[in-house]
Amino acid sequence: MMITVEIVDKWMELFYLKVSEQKAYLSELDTPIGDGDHGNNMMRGMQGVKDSLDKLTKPDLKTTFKTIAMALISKVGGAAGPLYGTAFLEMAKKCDETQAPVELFSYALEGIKKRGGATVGDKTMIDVWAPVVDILEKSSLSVEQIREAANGTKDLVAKKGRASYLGERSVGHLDPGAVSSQYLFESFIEAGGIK
Amino acid sequence: MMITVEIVDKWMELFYLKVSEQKAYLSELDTPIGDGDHGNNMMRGMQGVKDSLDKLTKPDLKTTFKTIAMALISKVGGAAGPLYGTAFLEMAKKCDETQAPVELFSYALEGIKKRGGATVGDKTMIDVWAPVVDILEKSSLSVEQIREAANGTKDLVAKKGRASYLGERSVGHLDPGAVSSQYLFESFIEAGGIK
Amino acid sequence: MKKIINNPGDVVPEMIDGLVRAYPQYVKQIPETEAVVRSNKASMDGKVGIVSGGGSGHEPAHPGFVGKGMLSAAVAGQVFTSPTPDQIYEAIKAVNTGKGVFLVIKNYSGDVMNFDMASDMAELDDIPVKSIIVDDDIAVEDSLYTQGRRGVAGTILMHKIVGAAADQGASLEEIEKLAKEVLPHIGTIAVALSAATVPEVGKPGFELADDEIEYGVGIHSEPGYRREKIKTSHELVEELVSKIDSELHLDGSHKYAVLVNGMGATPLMEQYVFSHDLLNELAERKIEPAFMKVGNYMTSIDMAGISLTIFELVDDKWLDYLNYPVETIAW
Amino acid sequence: MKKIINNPGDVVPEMIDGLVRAYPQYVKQIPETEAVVRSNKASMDGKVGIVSGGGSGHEPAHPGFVGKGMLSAAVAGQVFTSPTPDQIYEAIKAVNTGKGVFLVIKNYSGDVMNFDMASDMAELDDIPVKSIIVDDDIAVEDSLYTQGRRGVAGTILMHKIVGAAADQGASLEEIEKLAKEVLPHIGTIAVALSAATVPEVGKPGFELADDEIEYGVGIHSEPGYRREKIKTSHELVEELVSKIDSELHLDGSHKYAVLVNGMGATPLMEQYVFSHDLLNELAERKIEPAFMKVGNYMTSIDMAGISLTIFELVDDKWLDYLNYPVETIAW
Ligand SMILES: Nc1ncnc2c1ncn2[C@@H]1O[C@H](COP(=O)(O)OP(=O)(O)O)[C@@H](O)[C@H]1O
Ligand SMILES: Nc1ncnc2c1ncn2[C@@H]1O[C@H](COP(=O)(O)OP(=O)(O)O)[C@@H](O)[C@H]1O
Ligand SMILES: [Mg+2]
Ligand SMILES: [Mg+2]
Ligand SMILES: [Mg+2]
Ligand SMILES: [Mg+2]
Repeated sequence: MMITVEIVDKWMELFYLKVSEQKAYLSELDTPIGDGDHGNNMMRGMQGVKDSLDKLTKPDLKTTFKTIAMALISKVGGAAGPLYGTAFLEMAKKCDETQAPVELFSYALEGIKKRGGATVGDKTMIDVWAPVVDILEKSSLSVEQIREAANGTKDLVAKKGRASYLGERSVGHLDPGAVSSQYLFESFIEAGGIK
Repeated sequence: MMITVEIVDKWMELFYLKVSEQKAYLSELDTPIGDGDHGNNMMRGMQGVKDSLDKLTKPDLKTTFKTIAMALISKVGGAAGPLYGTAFLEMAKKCDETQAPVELFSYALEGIKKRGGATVGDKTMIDVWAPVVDILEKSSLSVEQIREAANGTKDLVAKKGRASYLGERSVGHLDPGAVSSQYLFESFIEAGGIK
Repeated sequence: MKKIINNPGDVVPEMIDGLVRAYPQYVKQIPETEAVVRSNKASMDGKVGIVSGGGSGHEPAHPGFVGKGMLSAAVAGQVFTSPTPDQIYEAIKAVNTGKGVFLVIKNYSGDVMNFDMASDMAELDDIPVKSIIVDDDIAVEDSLYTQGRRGVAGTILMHKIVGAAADQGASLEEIEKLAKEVLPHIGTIAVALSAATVPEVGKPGFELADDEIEYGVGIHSEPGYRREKIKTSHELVEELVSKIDSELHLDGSHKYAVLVNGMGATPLMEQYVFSHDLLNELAERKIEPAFMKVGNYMTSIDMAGISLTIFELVDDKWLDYLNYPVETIAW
Repeated sequence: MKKIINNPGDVVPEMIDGLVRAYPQYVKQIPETEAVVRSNKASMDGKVGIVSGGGSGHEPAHPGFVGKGMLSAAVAGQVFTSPTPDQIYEAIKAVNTGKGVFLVIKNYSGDVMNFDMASDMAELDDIPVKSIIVDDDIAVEDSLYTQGRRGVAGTILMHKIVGAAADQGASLEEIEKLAKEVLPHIGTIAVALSAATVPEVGKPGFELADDEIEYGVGIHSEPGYRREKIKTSHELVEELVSKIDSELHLDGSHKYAVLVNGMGATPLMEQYVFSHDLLNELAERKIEPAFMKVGNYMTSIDMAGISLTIFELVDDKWLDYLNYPVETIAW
């Protein structure tokens, strides 16, 4: 399965809907170990993505990815903006070379790691992105696997982002960015991104 | 009955005790129609009076009145300080001429009126001082008469002082300065100031 | 009551001590008083002294406005209680350099009487003293037969005007004349979201429900003219401006200075949002302020709320006075 | 939540609008952004530009510190949310006069990443950009393997230092060197009496009982290191000073600057009482601050509390920089 403009459009549409539905929940997750704005941030970003994509007429894949990246970068702010933005920017850079999800997501993950300096196990969105890439390298990807990855952040001690100020006290809480990333990949599956 | 240094000493001692006992009540009266400090103000003042009088050795009446006045003026502040202070300053000025309570109180009352620009019926301490002088001009003075005067301020609309900002809404509340004046004259009777 | 204090009875002396020691370049304490005077003594030479003050709890007023170009001294009373005449008298003596002393008094019976007694004392020393009684709070009905209006945040503008004139060498008579001319052109009105808690009292001066506000409250939690459900900033602005309008008769062809004043617990965030709505409201009346300030200037301890002061600049010189440089902690 | 606002989502643009229109003599808005830049353009000519900013809710930080001698521009994000790179990039372009631009960033992952992306963009335009990441909050354990320490009120002192150096003609490299030298000598720690309420959230970031305080909270209601019953000002000072002491090793033979910073809802009355106790505590260690400021500089919306910043003045020039005159709304 190769990523196409149609899949990306559908993907963003579904992700937009999930973020709208879960906005309050994402902010709630961000309250005990963050500053309670992750839902608002993602909603602002996805509204921007929707508005920008709506303005495009027959864009190619690269333009689509770049448009998403720029909308996220210029609307989200906070930590999530540059991270999701960088992810899509990296995919824009590489999508002429390859349209394979696993390869694009892998470039995106490298971008996220570089941008934020975090690594696997730091209780961030990386703890969903990294397993997703790992799984895709070997086989297909299921909603259950994604959820399992996101839920796994509950037991971790935060090392990066606001939650890290809590140290050990961050254990027992889901990472909000991991959960929004879970929605992102669930939407990707629903959009038909995985064969 | 003429006022003597001994009577004034006793008078101030008793007034000090009454103010100590009723400090919270006086401030409470000052809350709905003022700023809730009348008890604290009077306590600060009477503490000052006590401390200053304790330092005097064999003072004459004039020195005693002046000492009380200066202590009140320099310790109370607010509206009550200059008013009570002026009252005792006027008595100091005139006590060489006369030691009759009615005459001294009458001079004090004129001082209060001049200092504050209020008159009878404005719901102030004057509504105790004026009846006290009136009564003494005709006969003796009883605790009941003093209390009646103070209670009478309940029905008045405040025209001067902080309570005046409330206008009609000041009706139904006792004037705190009238009540502290009630204590002042009650103490005077208890000190043996009235034959 | 949750406050960063020690003994509630020690708040005033401790606060004054903290202030003068934090800012020795601007102010020093007059020994054995709670009055502060300019550190820059030379700046007072040959000039009329300007003394103000009142009860504490309005910080940075009044000690924060002491310095070259503004007040010469400020006297701090107990919380919400006028200072005593002996302290005011000490301040008068400390700033008199032979040109006389001008007192800026807020219209409360306590303040008026205590400052009066202090000027009586100063006159016995042959120090010429004149004064203005500021009564800018238009929430209260004006009347000769009552206490009249309260002095509130507009007082700060009076300090600035007379302070600048004094620094420029105006005589005591000229300053009195100026103050009298300025006074009727200043109008202030407030809205409160919560009342102040006097440390020695320990509970708020009045209670407002979680969704209630009160228009027209004074800076000592004096009651206002109406209580209602919380409104948007835009609606609050409409109410307050219309009240001031009916008093000052706002006119697009005139010049105005504007002071948006936080009452103590209201953050600048809200004060700037309020300013945004205010400037829109004024623009609809073709008014663009010639001078504006936003911040905590005349507070009411930890009251939440805002007061709005509008000052018609009838004389262009008044604008120069407002812009005249000062050396103070808080202007 | 009782606040003087309109739509909670409009707080930031309305606040910035109110601010720039109230103070056109100091700042103007960069079109289509929530960034403000000096009105006095000439003051930036031939100088390194200084840009700071971050999430809103810390007013007067950061726009209140824009002006000759301090920041060249400030970028305001959503409440408690870092601004986006495009806005920061616009600010960089607006202040670059050919000498390059220096960024003062508070150490939050969002701020660091967004400012980083903005400097990447600027570098594509051949604008030289350098930066300092301020991490003065000693409440948090310092570690290379985590996010490290937060940037809080000490950031204001960094603004002042690099702003003065830039105004005096320092090069971008000199400013970077200066900022790096200064940074380890600034330590801040806070105590909270209540948490901030983000308008779009509508309830406080955490709950403290009526008699509880929390030491070490951050400026976005990040949790602190200990909760306990309310203490006297004197005891709070002891705790905070001893924490800073164990970090900066206070020494009577060194020079210090001190910033007592109100978090938004704590009145100056309490800040001055705290200062009184602080100055006594420092005097016991034979320290009399060479420079001190007390007031609301880096707030956390309507949080009640105080932060204490101590800055060791290792170089006498640093004191000159702190005293160097500026033209800003809020310094
Ligand atoms: N350095 C980092 N690397 C990767 N992810 C990060 C990093 N810092 C934060 N995150 C992610 O960002 C999420 C928080 O995003 P958000 O709440 O929108 O931003 P902010 O923390 O600025 O309020 C976290 O839950 C985490 O997943
Ligand atoms: N102009 C006045 N003339 C006479 N009495 C007055 C006047 N103003 C106030 N008072 C008296 O002072 C009392 C209030 O005193 P206090 O609470 O100590 O001062 P403040 O009002 O300054 O807080 C009032 O209850 C009233 O009796
Ligand atoms: Mg967040
Ligand atoms: Mg009173
Ligand atoms: Mg009082
Ligand atoms: Mg955030």
